[in-house]
Amino acid sequence: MNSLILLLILVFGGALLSYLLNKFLPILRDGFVVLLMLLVNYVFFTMDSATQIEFEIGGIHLQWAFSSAAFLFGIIVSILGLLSITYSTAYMQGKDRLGYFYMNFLFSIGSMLGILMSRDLISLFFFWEIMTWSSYLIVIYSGKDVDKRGLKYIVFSAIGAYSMLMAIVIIYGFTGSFLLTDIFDSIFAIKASYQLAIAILLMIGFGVKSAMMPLHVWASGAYSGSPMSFTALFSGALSKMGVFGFSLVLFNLVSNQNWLINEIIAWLAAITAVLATFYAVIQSDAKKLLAYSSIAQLGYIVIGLASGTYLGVMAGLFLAVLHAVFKGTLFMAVGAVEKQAGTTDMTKVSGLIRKMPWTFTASLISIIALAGIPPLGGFVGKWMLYEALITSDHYYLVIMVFLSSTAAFLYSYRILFGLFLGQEEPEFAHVKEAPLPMLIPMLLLSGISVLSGTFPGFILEPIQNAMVSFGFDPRLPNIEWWQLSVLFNSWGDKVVLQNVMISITAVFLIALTLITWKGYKKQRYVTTKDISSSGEIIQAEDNMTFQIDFYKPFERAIWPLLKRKIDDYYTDFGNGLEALFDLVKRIYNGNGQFYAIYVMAFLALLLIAGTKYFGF
Amino acid sequence: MKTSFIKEELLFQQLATAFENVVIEIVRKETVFVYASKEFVLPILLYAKEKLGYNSFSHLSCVDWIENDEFELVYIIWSPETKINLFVKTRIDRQNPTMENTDMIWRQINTYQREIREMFGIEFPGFVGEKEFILEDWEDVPPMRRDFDTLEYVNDTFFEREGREDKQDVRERIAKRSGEEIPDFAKKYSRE
Amino acid sequence: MNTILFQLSGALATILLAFTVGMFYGGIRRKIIARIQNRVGPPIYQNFLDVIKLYSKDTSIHHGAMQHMGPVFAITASITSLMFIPVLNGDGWFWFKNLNFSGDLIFLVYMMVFGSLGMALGAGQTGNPNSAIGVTRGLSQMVGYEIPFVMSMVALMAQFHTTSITGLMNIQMQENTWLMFSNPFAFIAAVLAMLGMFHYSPFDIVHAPAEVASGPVSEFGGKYLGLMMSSGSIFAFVKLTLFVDVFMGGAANLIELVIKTFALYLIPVLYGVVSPRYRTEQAITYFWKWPLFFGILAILWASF
Amino acid sequence: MYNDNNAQTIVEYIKNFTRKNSLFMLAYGTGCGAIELPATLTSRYDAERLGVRGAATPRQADLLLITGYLSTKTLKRVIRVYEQMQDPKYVIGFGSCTINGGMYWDSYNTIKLLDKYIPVDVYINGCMPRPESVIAGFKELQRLIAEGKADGATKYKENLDWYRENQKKVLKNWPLVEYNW
Repeated sequence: MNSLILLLILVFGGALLSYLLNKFLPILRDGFVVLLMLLVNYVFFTMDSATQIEFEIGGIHLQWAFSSAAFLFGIIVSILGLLSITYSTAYMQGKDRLGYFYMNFLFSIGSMLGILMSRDLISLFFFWEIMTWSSYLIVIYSGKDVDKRGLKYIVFSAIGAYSMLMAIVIIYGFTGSFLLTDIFDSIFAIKASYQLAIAILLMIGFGVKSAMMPLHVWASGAYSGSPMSFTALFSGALSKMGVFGFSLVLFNLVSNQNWLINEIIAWLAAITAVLATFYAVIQSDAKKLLAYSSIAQLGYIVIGLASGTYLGVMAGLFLAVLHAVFKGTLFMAVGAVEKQAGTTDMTKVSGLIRKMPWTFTASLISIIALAGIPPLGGFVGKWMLYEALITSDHYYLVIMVFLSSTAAFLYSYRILFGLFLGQEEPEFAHVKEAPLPMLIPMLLLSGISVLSGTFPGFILEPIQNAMVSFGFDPRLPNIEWWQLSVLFNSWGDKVVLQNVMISITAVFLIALTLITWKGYKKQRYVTTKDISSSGEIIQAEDNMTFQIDFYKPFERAIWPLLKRKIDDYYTDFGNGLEALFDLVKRIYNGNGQFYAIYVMAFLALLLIAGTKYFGF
Repeated sequence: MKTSFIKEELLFQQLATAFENVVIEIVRKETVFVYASKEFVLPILLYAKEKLGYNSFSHLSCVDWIENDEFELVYIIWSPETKINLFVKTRIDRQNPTMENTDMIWRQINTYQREIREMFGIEFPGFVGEKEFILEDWEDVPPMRRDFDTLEYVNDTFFEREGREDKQDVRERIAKRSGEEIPDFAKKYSRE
Repeated sequence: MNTILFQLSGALATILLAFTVGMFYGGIRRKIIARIQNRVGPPIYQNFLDVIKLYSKDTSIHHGAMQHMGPVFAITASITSLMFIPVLNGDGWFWFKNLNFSGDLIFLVYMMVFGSLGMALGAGQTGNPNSAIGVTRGLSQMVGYEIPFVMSMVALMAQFHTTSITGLMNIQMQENTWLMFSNPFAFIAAVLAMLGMFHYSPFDIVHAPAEVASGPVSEFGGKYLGLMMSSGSIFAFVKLTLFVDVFMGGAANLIELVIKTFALYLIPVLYGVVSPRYRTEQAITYFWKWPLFFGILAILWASF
Repeated sequence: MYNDNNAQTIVEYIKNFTRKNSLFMLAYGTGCGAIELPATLTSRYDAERLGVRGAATPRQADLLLITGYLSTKTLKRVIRVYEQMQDPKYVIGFGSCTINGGMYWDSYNTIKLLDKYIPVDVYINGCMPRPESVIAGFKELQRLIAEGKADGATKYKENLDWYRENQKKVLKNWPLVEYNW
């Protein structure tokens, strides 16, 4: 059988089967979903890259194949899917409606693979809608705040879907084909203004999923509201579908003359990154914080793609992969805290480091990667992004990105301090380390974060393959992935990653040895209650935790920027619409005589206007 | 020049008409004492605050009249309009020292009551306040009572540096100089 | 000339140089402050005594692994960024080459925050609320001063089309000028940002002893504090050398280096002596007013 | 170097030299003596030239100054602070209150003899000692450190039971944390 069909049958069939298994044989369910995803991974990675399938339904020509760009995103989806579903088996333990959950989970994985493999707009739209609906069903799974979170998500998704549909119709009207290959060939023949319209409509469609300003308002609620095991996939992979769509639009549908649209998108993404970071800084719930941070990170990715240079696109895609890696880990870690300690509110929980050391290690590594600090993977992406923007003369964009990523240190520290460091409160004394099925995915993913900082080759090579399909020349040296250590920008300046790694590791180990060697026998651990506090002996019940209004001074400094939330504008807009509908209702008041007057007035108006302008 | 006591007289009249069983004394300009029994203190304070405008609470202090076997509580309140300090004095039994809680009139009485409870052992039924004010883990007689033997306590509890044993009692000399008598209960402090 | 032993000894020599210079600068700062306050002041080698004493002190407690590693993170960041900074320009003294050609300005800017974040993690684990308050102040203030600093760096990179420090130094050698004259606005913005980088008064709210009991380091004593003081002096050297390299044409020999770095060092010291202390949000808005303005001017200057 | 009876190895000599010249002091402002410290540290008397500087927390400090009378309530905190300091550590008692109770010789809540509760290396006499005498006290402490005689902490460790007994006599219901460093 064609392996594309096999892939889809496996995932979608497996989804239905897992629902049935949960009904009749719940004991096999967990093993089944993990095995299924292993199988999917096996099929995906052994697949021949030339595999292709074409068929016709109702006169519409459809085509499925994995392009090399789609393959790159497919790697994210399949690996993150496997790991997050492994994580789910422990995380979702003891919750009800698991059949529903796993079915929708697998549906969204399948629909993502479907989106990636579809080479025509009809199946793309079809799978896109499946993805939206299955993710919506998981967002409302917990049943709390559905009218706020779920409604926002589905309304924005619907806006995106409609504009996508409109774009598809316009494209079909001009080119007469749904096949991407045909469209890519003939799109530049149409008028530039229509090209722009198509691009903008598609951007709205994809921009909703990648949470770009001003379409981002759904993201914080939807990310923080769904179960963390799904949010790892949601933020890590599902939002990347928007990025994938962006790459299609920017590199295949927009001609090079339309540089303005790149600039606009880059600036929108930059503003998204800055504002979302500021919002992340002032959050006190770890989930919300990570949700805003995801929006900001997606901003970087889009900036990279929109910069349009070789290094920028590479940075964008590299950050896309890495964001899936580290944000997946972080959402999983926060989920582990939620599972073990019962809350992710950072004003309540603190001092879990000694209880959950491995979760802490995974989060620490991911945070270092997120903050872009050498020598981990995030730095490689950030470095390429900066260099790309500087060498392509986007100086003020660099400042925006830098502002956002410097402010990102604040929330990076906040989440580590809020959950793991600080006072060890007695009410969390019972907390234990997360079970193995939750730990293993986290540690594997953080392993990737570490590895990609020194040996980025194993991610950069598939990225380069994808970029060749966008029409870039390959520039990486033709060597094995573990030999790739020097990155160049287009001015010829470089950073040697392996030297960085060696230097940092060597100094760190030497200093650590020296400091530990001096008197380590005498040194003993004291609890966090044994601190210098003007001589007071702190009792177990004394609360010495500093968590509330953590970044108040910073908040005061940036307050002018945060005064008006974009959310409020939408609320105002909604209220305005309501008033408009009120007015309309008053016009259509159901009284026949009024309707007669309206008709008469309209006719009179027509008469006057007609005589004046048309002369009859 | 003869001092006129117009506003003090007015206050005298007002208090005298409102309360019968109180003794009012105009001590000097802008200073009026009211001697009342303990159940009248709260009404007087309330009346003075609500009706006469004595809305500023200055002080609450306690005096140990060990000779009479009584504690005297002194509430000092003040009016910004008349500028009169009104002293409301009451005497309570020393053996069973309880006094009405008044911290609902002025919140700051809370602090004074805590101090008096700790230092004199006077209870204020219905008064909710932190148990400890200044002393921590005090188990002895409340230290501001005059029957608390400080020297004995100090000798029992603290160490003495050698060479400071002479400890001349200067009180005798001071008493002789000013022509006063040291009362009997205080005699035991003398070193001879 | 390129054996591993030679490189290692060169690295050690660089570290020793940075440590010594940084320590003496700290001592001179204390002396200057004392003289301005009409005092005699401690001897200029006082900081050495302090560090040796701190190392010789017992440290018999720790609050956990992160506290143990916090100072290590700090010194790692200092030494690693030292390794990537060209100490002398041109051929200079070959010993101080280290890893100059393996990183560029963007890398250095990121490497320089590594230490403070690691240090912040260490301070966090002690559980002392003063530490956490100090850390939040420090990080917030960092957002303030990093922006004008990066703007001036971006301006230089944009003007000369290179992102490497050695590249900028070579340009200054070839054109026989200093970049502080080629792009004066960038220099002004960077110097104003430097005031914040040194955490001297008026930007010393991070470890204001009277307010937050020395902030992040309030639970660190003995060897930890010693390590952090060493790291701080190396880091001061790193910052000064970076500024000298980028704006003042680098130095051909050690004496020139010392003169130039000391001249730069006097700016934050003298500005600090006569200044009171800013609150955190005041510090942030300070950096987001004039320094930011000069940063924008610098980029405009560079791009036209 | 100092005298032959007290021969030190070169390492000890260096250690003691740095210790004596770098005293991080925690000024525990218990009594009226605290007001003498600003004068001691600032322009007029300038203790920093002797290497004396303030430390913010007991973890960083070498030297604990008890500046004046100690009420029993404060004593608890002083003991805690003293035990939180890391070896080697020194204590200076300020004024007659710490020596023999001073004017508080018969106060029911003020201890009279500091060295019964924590070891004192140097006492400075006076009520209050003027900055000159404070600096003389620092000098005396430096002399003791250089000779290796400022061993109050060691004494405290060796006679911990005796000190604890004295402390418990005053601080009845106070949980004294186990001292073991």
